[in-house]
Amino acid sequence: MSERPLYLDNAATTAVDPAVIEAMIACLGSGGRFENPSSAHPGGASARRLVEAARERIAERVNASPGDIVFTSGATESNNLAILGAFDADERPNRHFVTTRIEHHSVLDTARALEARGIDLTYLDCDAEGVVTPQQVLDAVTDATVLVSIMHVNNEIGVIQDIEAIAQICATRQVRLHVDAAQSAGKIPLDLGGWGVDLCSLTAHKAHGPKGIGALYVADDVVLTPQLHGGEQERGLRAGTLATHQIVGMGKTFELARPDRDGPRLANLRDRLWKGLERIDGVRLNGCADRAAPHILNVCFPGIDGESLRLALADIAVSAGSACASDIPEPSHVLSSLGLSDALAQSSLRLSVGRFTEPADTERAVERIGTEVARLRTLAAGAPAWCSN
Amino acid sequence: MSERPLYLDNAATTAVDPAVIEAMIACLGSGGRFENPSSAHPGGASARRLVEAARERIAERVNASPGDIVFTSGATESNNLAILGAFDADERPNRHFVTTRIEHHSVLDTARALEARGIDLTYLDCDAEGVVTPQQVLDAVTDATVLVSIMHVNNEIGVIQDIEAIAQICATRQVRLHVDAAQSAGKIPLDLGGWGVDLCSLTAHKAHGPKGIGALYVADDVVLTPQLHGGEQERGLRAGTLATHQIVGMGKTFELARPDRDGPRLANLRDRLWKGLERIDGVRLNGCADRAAPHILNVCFPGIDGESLRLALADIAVSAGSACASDIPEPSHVLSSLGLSDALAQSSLRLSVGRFTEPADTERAVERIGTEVARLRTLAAGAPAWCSN
Amino acid sequence: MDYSSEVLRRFDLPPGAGELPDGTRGVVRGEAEDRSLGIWVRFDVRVQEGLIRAVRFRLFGCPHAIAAAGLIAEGLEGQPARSLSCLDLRKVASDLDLPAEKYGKLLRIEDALLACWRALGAARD
Amino acid sequence: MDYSSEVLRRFDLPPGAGELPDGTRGVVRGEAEDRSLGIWVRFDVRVQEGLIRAVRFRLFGCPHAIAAAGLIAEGLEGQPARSLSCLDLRKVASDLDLPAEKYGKLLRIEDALLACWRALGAARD
Ligand SMILES: Cc1ncc(COP(=O)(O)O)c(C=O)c1O
Ligand SMILES: Cc1ncc(COP(=O)(O)O)c(C=O)c1O
Repeated sequence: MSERPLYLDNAATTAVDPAVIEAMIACLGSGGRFENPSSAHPGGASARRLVEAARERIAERVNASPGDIVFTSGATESNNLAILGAFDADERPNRHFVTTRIEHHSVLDTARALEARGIDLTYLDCDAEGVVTPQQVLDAVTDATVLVSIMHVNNEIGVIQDIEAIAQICATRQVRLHVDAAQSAGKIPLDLGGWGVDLCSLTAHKAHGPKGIGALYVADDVVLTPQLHGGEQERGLRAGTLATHQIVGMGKTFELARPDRDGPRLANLRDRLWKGLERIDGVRLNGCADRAAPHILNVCFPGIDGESLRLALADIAVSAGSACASDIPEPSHVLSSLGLSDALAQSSLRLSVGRFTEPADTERAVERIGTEVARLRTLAAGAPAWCSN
Repeated sequence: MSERPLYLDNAATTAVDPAVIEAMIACLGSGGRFENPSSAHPGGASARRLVEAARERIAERVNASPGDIVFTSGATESNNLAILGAFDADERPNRHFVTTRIEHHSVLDTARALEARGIDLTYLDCDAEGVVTPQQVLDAVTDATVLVSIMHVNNEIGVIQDIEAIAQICATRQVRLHVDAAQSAGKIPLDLGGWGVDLCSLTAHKAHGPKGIGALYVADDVVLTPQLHGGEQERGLRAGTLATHQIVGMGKTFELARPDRDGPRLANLRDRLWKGLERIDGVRLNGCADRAAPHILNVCFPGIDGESLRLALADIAVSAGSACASDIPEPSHVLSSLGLSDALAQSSLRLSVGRFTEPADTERAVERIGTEVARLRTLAAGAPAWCSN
Repeated sequence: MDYSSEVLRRFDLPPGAGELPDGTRGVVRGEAEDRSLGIWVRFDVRVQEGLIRAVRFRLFGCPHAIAAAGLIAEGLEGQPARSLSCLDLRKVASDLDLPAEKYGKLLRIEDALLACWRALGAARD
Repeated sequence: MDYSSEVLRRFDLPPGAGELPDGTRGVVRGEAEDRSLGIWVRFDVRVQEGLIRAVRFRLFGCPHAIAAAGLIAEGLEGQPARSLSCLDLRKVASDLDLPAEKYGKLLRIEDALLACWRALGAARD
């Protein structure tokens, strides 16, 4: 069978768009703009112009000024730089950090690093659908709060938080807001300037760009302490030779990323998946249908052992929780926060669509999943109720 | 004139080898291995195998085990991780760091960050040729020394330090040694295992690989505290989605990097440059002819204003000091350490050759430099002696 | 998780999965479960003239458990009934190349077969 | 460093660079330097019948200084001798679009021309 492989793991990473690949190649070899963008010679200056053009495109797509965009190696680094950088720059003795329990590990682990330094933490819980309310943020903020960090789109369940309302509250309380928008670009409009977000993490590889390049949006008046020492690149905020091909690739990625056009298309594919899977007995949607990112669907199949479910579907690229999970994943901290038991968390799958997903892919996936779920349910016929809870 | 541009700035960065570009492209698009190497599905596993194969190639080239190689975003990050990571992992109250005055900014700025935390520092001076002796290291090390950090090849003057002898001394004194080998790969053999180096920073883009990818060699028994939080990638030492195309590109780069074959060829090109420039009146070599990396030549033209020299040669890609220098560079800290006056440091040029440099390029460069130096010297005929000192 | 080819084969097509018609002569049923390990298993065994003629199972659990139940079921057919009480778990673990953290589930599978054995005794009594 | 096109043009082909034959009638020489600014400049000026007939210069310094000396030299030719003592530096700076940190060097160039002016006075006396 030479069917093309079924790839429904676009929230983990995406195939790079051909136009992006082309733009990257033009910055690699002898014939292209391979020079160091910091070099004074004409080749260096040309590379620098490409970098600045990419910065402008990215800024434009998120309603920011080019000068607010600092390139990093990805959203993980951006999250670290935003949070550690903000705390290192604030010398008050009592400092407080507010975040949620459903952030990506790169925020949660950084929070833990802050805790180890004696910084006060508040973790906001989400409700059973994964939503954190602006009121919760308002209640949590104190005079000592340095930063609130809340993700835009959750990478496991696709829930969109109301960043605009949360930003308003942070502004009223004069507290900085950091947003992890790794999953947003191209799917949900980002209006960083309009919303009044202070810091925002971006990455290219979730939106058909290259892995290993990201950016941190740093609003004009935000002071950060750099976390990587060694050069005056990126306003002194991020040392290291600028990777022209990566930056240009990210620029092209954001140029191509059009929520107005792509969002509805992705949502349609996601809905096709859900329409098909919904027919399976007992299946449940993890997340919030009213605040759902267009590309992510997280579904629970009660009564199926998670490891067996994963092995049965091992040939199709779907994900159990996040991609960084190890072989037998810990039950996802996000699904646990929704109130799912370990077993139900384990028997959940994330399906995520992208630019290269075809309607036919959704049908094949529904069929394969339906077949395997039925097979494993038959095998477990007669099992006690706890197997489905 | 459609002559190909003259590029003699390979110590700043290099054009990516076509074979490397090809290997990278195969990891980008839909038809290739674009999946997340941490994903459990077969595509993820295939990407993971490519990553591990690249790790093996790199390890092989530096005489290390694959498990000792941690991928980073470049030598800047590797230097930060090695130094900050070693100090964060050591809880003694009095701690001491030994480095030299001629390190790259990513080491020196990190040293400054340690100083700000109250850590004791010793900066070793080099001699007038840029050499730091093993004896100096021995004299500097104390019972409190956590780490010694010494670069292999200096990026401005190309001097090779005797890492083997320095490693022996560090081993005797039971002090860890970190080596910044950003400039070495493909030009000088690296025998990390044999020499007994503990930590070593590598980068791809100085050896005809992509920018934005590097590695830190971490010997088996070295304990480091990670500096980037958020995922179990890279033995927990470096979070963030692995950039397959970048890693595979670095693997290919190191596979192609052959000091035995490339070193003599580069040295020959460098010698042609020197033979030509040597004829210019008063010209001086910065560095040490006996301990010279094959690809770097640093030359001083007394009696020429540095800024005018740079503008006169603005059309050819050479470098005044390091690439991260701004428009009117501070006099290079390396050249100052050799004892050069600010004026002489400013009237120095670094020429660096690479795989794509042709003998004809060296001749063109010699001619252009000779012409401009003569022109500016004529313009300044009669100037007082201080203009040449 | 890496799976041995034997586990993969038996997971894809678990031989012996199913039930034996309820109330058939000589059929006994044995069940075991461990919620903390995430396993439930039930065997139907038909014994005639002291020999195990058929073994079927239902199972909720991981691929290793499914493969182990299948392997054991297959191996028991044609054996004397007392085999139900003296499984060679070590051999099962090694045939399937089971990781150590899965041994607990083997013990629950053994429990279910012991329950069959006891049921058989009860039927005889 | 960004250079204005005027600086670039004059740097590439500095008009007026050179010397006037020593001892020629009406030729005076004026020199100035500032080591801390990294500039040395020397003008040879030939004056006949109160008019500046020729200006040549030698200079060690940055591209802006070279361009400024060339522009000034060119502008002085044909002017009355007293122009040596009343340069419009503001205009030079604006014609060349000089960055502020380069103004100090302009003052040294002015010094060298003032030295010529004084030498001229001494020659007349
Ligand atoms: C919400 C979220 N934040 C951060 C990251 C980390 O991004 P990167 O892979 O660019 O480091 C991811 C994906 O891995 C993500 O989904
Ligand atoms: C000696 C040395 N160390 C470190 C670096 C930094 O390397 P990277 O550009 O990979 O961050 C460079 C080059 O910029 C270098 O020459």
